[in-house]
Amino acid sequence: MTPLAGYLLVAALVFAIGLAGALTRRNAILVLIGIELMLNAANLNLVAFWRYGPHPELLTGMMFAVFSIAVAAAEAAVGLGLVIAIYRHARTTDLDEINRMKG
Amino acid sequence: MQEAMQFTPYTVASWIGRMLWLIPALPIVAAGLIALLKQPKRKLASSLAIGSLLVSLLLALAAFGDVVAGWASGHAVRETVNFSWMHFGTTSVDLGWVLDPLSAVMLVMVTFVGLLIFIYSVGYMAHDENYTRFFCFLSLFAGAMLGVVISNSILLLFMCWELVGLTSYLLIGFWYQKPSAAAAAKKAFLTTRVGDIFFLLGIVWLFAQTGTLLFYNQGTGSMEPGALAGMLAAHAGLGLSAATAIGLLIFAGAVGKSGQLPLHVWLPDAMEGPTPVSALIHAATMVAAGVYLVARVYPLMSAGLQPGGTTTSLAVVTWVGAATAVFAALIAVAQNDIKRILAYSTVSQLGYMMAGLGLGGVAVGMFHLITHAFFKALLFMGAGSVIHGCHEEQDVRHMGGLRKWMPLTFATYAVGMLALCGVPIFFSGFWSKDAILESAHGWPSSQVPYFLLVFGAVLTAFYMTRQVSYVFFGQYRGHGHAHESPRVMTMPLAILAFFAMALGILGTPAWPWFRSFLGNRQANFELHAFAEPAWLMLLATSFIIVIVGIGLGWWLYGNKSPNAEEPDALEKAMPSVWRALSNRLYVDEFYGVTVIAFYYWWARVADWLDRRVWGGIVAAITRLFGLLARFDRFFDENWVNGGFDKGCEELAVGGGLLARVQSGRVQTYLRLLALAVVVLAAILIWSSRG
Amino acid sequence: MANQADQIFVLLKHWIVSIFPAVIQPYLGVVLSVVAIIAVFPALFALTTVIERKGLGRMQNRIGPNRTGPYGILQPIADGIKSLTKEDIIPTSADAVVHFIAPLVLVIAVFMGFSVLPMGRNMQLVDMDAGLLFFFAVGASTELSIFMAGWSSRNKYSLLGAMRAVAQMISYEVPLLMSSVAIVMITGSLSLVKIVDAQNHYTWGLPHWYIFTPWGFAAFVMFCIAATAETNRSPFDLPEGESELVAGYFTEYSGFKFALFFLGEYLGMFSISGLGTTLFLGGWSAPLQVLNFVPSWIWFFAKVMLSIVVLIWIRGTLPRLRQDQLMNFAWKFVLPMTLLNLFVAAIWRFMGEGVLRWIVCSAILIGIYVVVGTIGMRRKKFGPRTYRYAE
Amino acid sequence: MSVVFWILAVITVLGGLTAVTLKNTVHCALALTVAFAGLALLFLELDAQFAGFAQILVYIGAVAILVVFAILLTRGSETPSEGVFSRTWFAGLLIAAAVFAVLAWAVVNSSAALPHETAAPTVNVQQIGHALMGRYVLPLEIVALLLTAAMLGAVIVAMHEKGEQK
Repeated sequence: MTPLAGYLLVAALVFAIGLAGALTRRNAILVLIGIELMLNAANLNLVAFWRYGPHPELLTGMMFAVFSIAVAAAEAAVGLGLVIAIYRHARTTDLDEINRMKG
Repeated sequence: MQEAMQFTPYTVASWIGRMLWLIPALPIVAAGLIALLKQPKRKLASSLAIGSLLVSLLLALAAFGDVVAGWASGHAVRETVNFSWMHFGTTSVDLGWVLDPLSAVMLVMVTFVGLLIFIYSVGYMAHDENYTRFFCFLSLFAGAMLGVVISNSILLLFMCWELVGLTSYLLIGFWYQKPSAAAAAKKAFLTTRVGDIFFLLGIVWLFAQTGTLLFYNQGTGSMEPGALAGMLAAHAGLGLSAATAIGLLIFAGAVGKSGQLPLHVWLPDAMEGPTPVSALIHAATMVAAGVYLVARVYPLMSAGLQPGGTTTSLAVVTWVGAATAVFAALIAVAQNDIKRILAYSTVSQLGYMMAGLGLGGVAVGMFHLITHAFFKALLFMGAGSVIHGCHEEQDVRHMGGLRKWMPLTFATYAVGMLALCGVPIFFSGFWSKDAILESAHGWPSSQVPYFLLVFGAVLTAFYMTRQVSYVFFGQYRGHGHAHESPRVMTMPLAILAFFAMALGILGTPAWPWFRSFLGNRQANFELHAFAEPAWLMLLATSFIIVIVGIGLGWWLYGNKSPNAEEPDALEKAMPSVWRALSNRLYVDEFYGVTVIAFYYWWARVADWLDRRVWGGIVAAITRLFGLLARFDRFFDENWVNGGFDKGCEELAVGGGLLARVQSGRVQTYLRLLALAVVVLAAILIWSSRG
Repeated sequence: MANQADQIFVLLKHWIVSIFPAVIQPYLGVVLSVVAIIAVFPALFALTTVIERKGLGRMQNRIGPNRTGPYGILQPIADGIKSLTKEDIIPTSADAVVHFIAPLVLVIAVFMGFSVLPMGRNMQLVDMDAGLLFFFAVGASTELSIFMAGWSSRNKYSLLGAMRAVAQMISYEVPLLMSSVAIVMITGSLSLVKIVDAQNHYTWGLPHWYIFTPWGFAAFVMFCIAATAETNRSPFDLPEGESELVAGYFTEYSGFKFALFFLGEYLGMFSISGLGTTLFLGGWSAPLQVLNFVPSWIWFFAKVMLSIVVLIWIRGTLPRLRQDQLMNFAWKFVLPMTLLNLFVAAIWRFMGEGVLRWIVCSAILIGIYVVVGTIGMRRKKFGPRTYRYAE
Repeated sequence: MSVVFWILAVITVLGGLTAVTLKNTVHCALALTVAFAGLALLFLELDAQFAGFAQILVYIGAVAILVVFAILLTRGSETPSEGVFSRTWFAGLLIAAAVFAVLAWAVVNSSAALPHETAAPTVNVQQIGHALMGRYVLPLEIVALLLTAAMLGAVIVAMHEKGEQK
C-alpha cells in the first residue's frame, strides 16, 4: 500500500466518522463538530495529494487546504452563532425539536 | 511683418506634455468628489472646485511656458501623446492629447477665466440651496472643456464636446423649477444636437478617408500633409473634394456649438441659466469651442489654399460668420433683457471670430476669441452683479443710474463695453477686431464681408451704448434699493477688466506676438508698422465706427432715462423695424412654422397610418385569433382539461408522498445527501471499471 | 576567547554529543537542548518569584520574604518543597481526567514555545522556517488547558475565571499577532533566527533594533499591552482577580498541580518576553557595538529579565481593569492601532532607504495617536483627577 | 508507511471517534481537539509545515474554543435525559458506513494508480507567501471578504435583538 493510499484511507475514515456524528447526534453543536471533522478530512486529502502529486512546487493542494481552513473558521463562527441564536429562541439545541421554519 | 524664418518641428513630449491629461482630469475628479458631497458642505464643494481649477491653471501656465520656451528657441512645438483605446480587427481607435501653441493659449484662457468665474460664483450663488450641485456641474464643465482643448484625437474631442453639451444643458436648466429654464435647456441641447449630427458624420467620414482619428501623429495624423493630400484628391460629388465636404460637416458642428446662423437660436435662451454660467459657458469658453474646433481643423479647411486665394470651406465659414455678426447685432439692438443683449452680442462676436478664421487664418480668429473671452466674461459678470444689485431684475428698462450705486461694477462694465465696441488703442477688443477687419479688407474674393463686419461693428457700438446708458445713466427706475455686490464678485471683475485692456498688447500690428506665436514665426518689434497707410486707414475707420455707433446711441438714449413704460426711442422712430428686431427677426417663429410644423405634420401622418392602416390590419388579425381562441377554448374545456385534472390529482398525491421527506429535520436531508453521494460514487466507480 | 565564551554552551553540547555513537547523536542533541531548557527556565522562575515578591514588597512598603536564607533568597526552594509535599486535592464533583490533564497541557504547551526562541548565537532548539507561526500556534493551545482547568473543577469561580481568561486571551492574541506581523513584513521571514540576524547590525555603534523605528516602537507598545493581557498579568489579571474570584481557574487546584499552573504562568511570561526581545529588542544582539564581546546569551537573558522586572513594576503600579473595559480596549483601540501600524510598516517597506520614510511614518503614527487620544479624552471626559476632601 | 504515520493516524481516528460518541459535550469538544492535533501532526508529517501550524492556530486556538463557548452558552454540557443520539441514529450509522465503504473501495481500487514514495518537496514560507500574493491573490482577497462577512454575520446573529429581555 502506498503512503498516499494510507493517508486517503485515514481521511476517508475521519470523514465517515464525522458524517456519522453529524447524522446521529441530537445536539446541534455535535453536528457542527462532525462537520468540522469532515472538513478536516478533506483538508488531509488535499495536503496528501499535494505532497504526493506531480507538481508539489505549485503548492496547489496546500493552498486549497489553507483556504479551506480559513473558510472552516468562518463556517464555525457563523454556525455556532446560529446555534446560539436558535438556542436563545427555542431554548434547546436538540435537532429533533428544531424542525419548524416558523416559531 | 517680415518673412518667417524656418522653424524646426519639435514633437518630443516634455514632462508637462506627458502630464497634460492632468489639466482636464483634475476638475473632473473634483466634480466627482463634489457630487458625493452632501448639500450643506458648501465651502468644501467650492474650495474643491476652485482648488482643482487653480492647480489646472498652474499646470496650464507651465504648459504655456514650455511652449513659449520652445517657440523662443525656434521650434514649432507640437508635443503629442497618443495611445490606442481599443482595437477593432486591424484598425485601432486612438486617443491622445496635443500641446501646441493653439492648445496652450486656449488652456491658459479657459483655466484663467474659468477660475475667475468660479470665484465670482461663490458670491453669486451664495444663497442658492443647490450650491454644491452647481459647483459639481461647473467643474465638470471645466474638465470637459479642457478635454476638448487638449484632445489630439477627433473622437476624444467629440466625447468631451458632447460632455460639454451635457453640462451646458444641466447648467442652463439649473433652475429647473422655472419652466422657461427647462425649456431653454432642452432647446439648447436639441439645437446643438443638429450640428453634432453633421459633426459626427464628418468624423466618420474623416476616419474612413484617413484611417486615423488623430490630428497629429508624426506625419500620419489626419491634419498632416499626407492625409490632407489624400482627402484633397478624393472627390465627394457636387464638385467638392472630400476635404471640403468633411470640413463643412465639421463646421456644421461648430455652427451648432457657437450659435452661428442658422443654429444661433438656443444661445439667447440659454441666458435662463445662472449668470456665471452665461459668463463661463455661453460667452467665454463653450461657445468658443466651435471656433476652437474650426481652428483645430484649420489645416483641413484650408487644404489646397493658394496664397491670395481661398477655399470653399473657408469661404463658407467667412460668409456664415459675417452674416451672423450683422444679424445678431441687429437683433441685439432691440432687446431689453440685459443678458439677452449680451447674448446676441456674443453671437455676433462669435460671428466675427468665424469670419476672422475664414479670412485671416487661425491667429486672427483665435486672438479675437481670447480677447472676447475676457471682456465678454467681464460684461456678463458685470451684468450679473447688476442683476444681483437690482434684486434679480433683468429688464434694462427697470434699471438706470446705477453708476452711483455700484461704481466699481460701472467702471469695469464700462471697460468691457469699450473693449467690445473696439475703442482704439487702449482696448484689446480694438486690436483683435481690427485684425479681422484688416484681413477682411484684404480678402481677395469679395469685399462684402468687410462691409458687413464694419456695419456690425457700428451696431455693436450702438447697442452697447444703448444698454449702458439704460443701465447706468439716468435715474434708478427699479424697485427696492440698488447696492454694490460683495468683494468676491467685484474682484474678478477688476482682474478681467485689467486684462480686457492689457491683452491688446499681444496683437498689435507693430508687435504681432500672438499671430507669430501661433504661426510659429519670430515676433519682432517694428514701430513703422503703425505708419503703414493701410493700417492707418483701418484705424481711421474704426475711429469712425466707434464714434458713429456710440454717438448714435448716446444721441438716442444718453441720459434721457425714459421711464419703464414709455416705448423705446428707436421704437418711436421706426416701429416696424423695431418690432421685427425685438421679435428676433422671427427666426424662432420661422422654425416654428417650418421645421417644427413639419415634424408635427409628419407625426400626424404617422399617427394616421397607425390608426387606420396598421390598426386595421391588427384588428383583423385579432378577430381571426379570437375565432381560433373560441374554438380552442371549446376543445380545452371538453377534452384537454379532463386529462389535466387527472394528471393533477396524481401529482398532488405524489407531492403528498414527497412532502413526507421534507420533514424540516436537518439530519434527514443530510442523510439523503450522503445516500446520494454513495450511490453516485458507486455508479462512477462501476462505470469506470466496467 | 570572547567567541568561545559566547558559544560555550554550543561547544559543550557538541562535545557531549561527540562522545556517543553516531546513530543516536542527532536525537541526543535535541534531548540535551530540551533538558537545558527544562532546567534553565524553572530555575529562572524560582529566581523571578523572589524578585517579584521582594520587589512588590518594596513597592508596598513591606520587606517581603526575609526569613529563609539571607534576605529570603531561599524562599522559592521552601515554596517548592511545600507545594510538593502538600496534599493533592481533587474535588469530588470534579471531572477527574480533565482536571488532571489540564496543568500538564498548559506546561507542555508553554515549554514548546521556547523551542524556537534563539537564546543566543546558534542557541536555539530548532530554527524553524515558520518559527513565529509555531510559537503562536502552541501559545494558542494554552487557552484550551485553561478552559479545561476551569471547567473541570466544577466551581463557578473557576469557570468564570476560565471564561474570562479565554475570552481575554483570544481577544489579545489578535493584536499580538498583528503587531508581530509588522516585523515579519519588514524582515520577510517568519524564522525568529532570521529576525534576530536582521536586527544584528550597527550604524555608528548603535543597533538596528526594530524598536528604534517608528512603526517598530508603536508595534512594541501594542505588543507589550497585548503580551501583558496574554499572560493574565496585572492590570489585565481579571481571570485571577483575588478580590472577585478566589484564584480564577486554578482555585480548585492544590499542591503540585497548583505549582504547575504557577510555573506555567511564569513560563508564559518568559516566553512572551523572550519573543518580545527577539522581535523588537534585537534578541541576543548587544545594545552597543562595543559591547559585542559580552556573550550573546547573557544579553538575551538580561533583556528577558529586564522585561520581567518591568512587568512586575507594572503589576505593582496599575489598578485592575473591568471586563468590558478590557474587551473594548482590545477590539476598539489596540487592534485598530496594530492594523494601522501594519499599514505604516508597509509604507516603510516600500519607501526604501532614506530620511523621508522616517518622517512620513512617524508623522502618520503620531498624528493618528494624537487624534485618537484627544477624541478619546473628550469622549471619556478624562482629565486631571480632582481630589475632594471633607471640609 | 512510517510508524509515525500509523501512530498519528490512530490518534486522529480515536480522537474523532470519541468526539462523536462521548456523552458529555465538553468531552466531545476536547476529543475533537485531540483529533485536530492529530491532523495537524499528519500535516507536518506530510511536510506541510505551514498548513499544520495554521491548523493548530485556527482549529485548536479558535474553533475548539468557539465550540466550548457555544456549549457553555447553550447549556449543552449537561447531558439530556433522552439519549444523546437521535431517533434515527441507526440509519445514520449505516449511511456513514456506506460512505466509508465507497470511499475506501475507491481508494483501494485506484491504489495501483497512486504514485509511490516521492521526494519531500522543499517549500518554505516565503514561497507560500509569494504564491498567496501572486497566483492565489484573488482567492486570498475573497477569503478575506468572506471572513469579514462571517464575522459580521456571526456577531449579528448572536446579538441580542433590541427589546428582547435577558
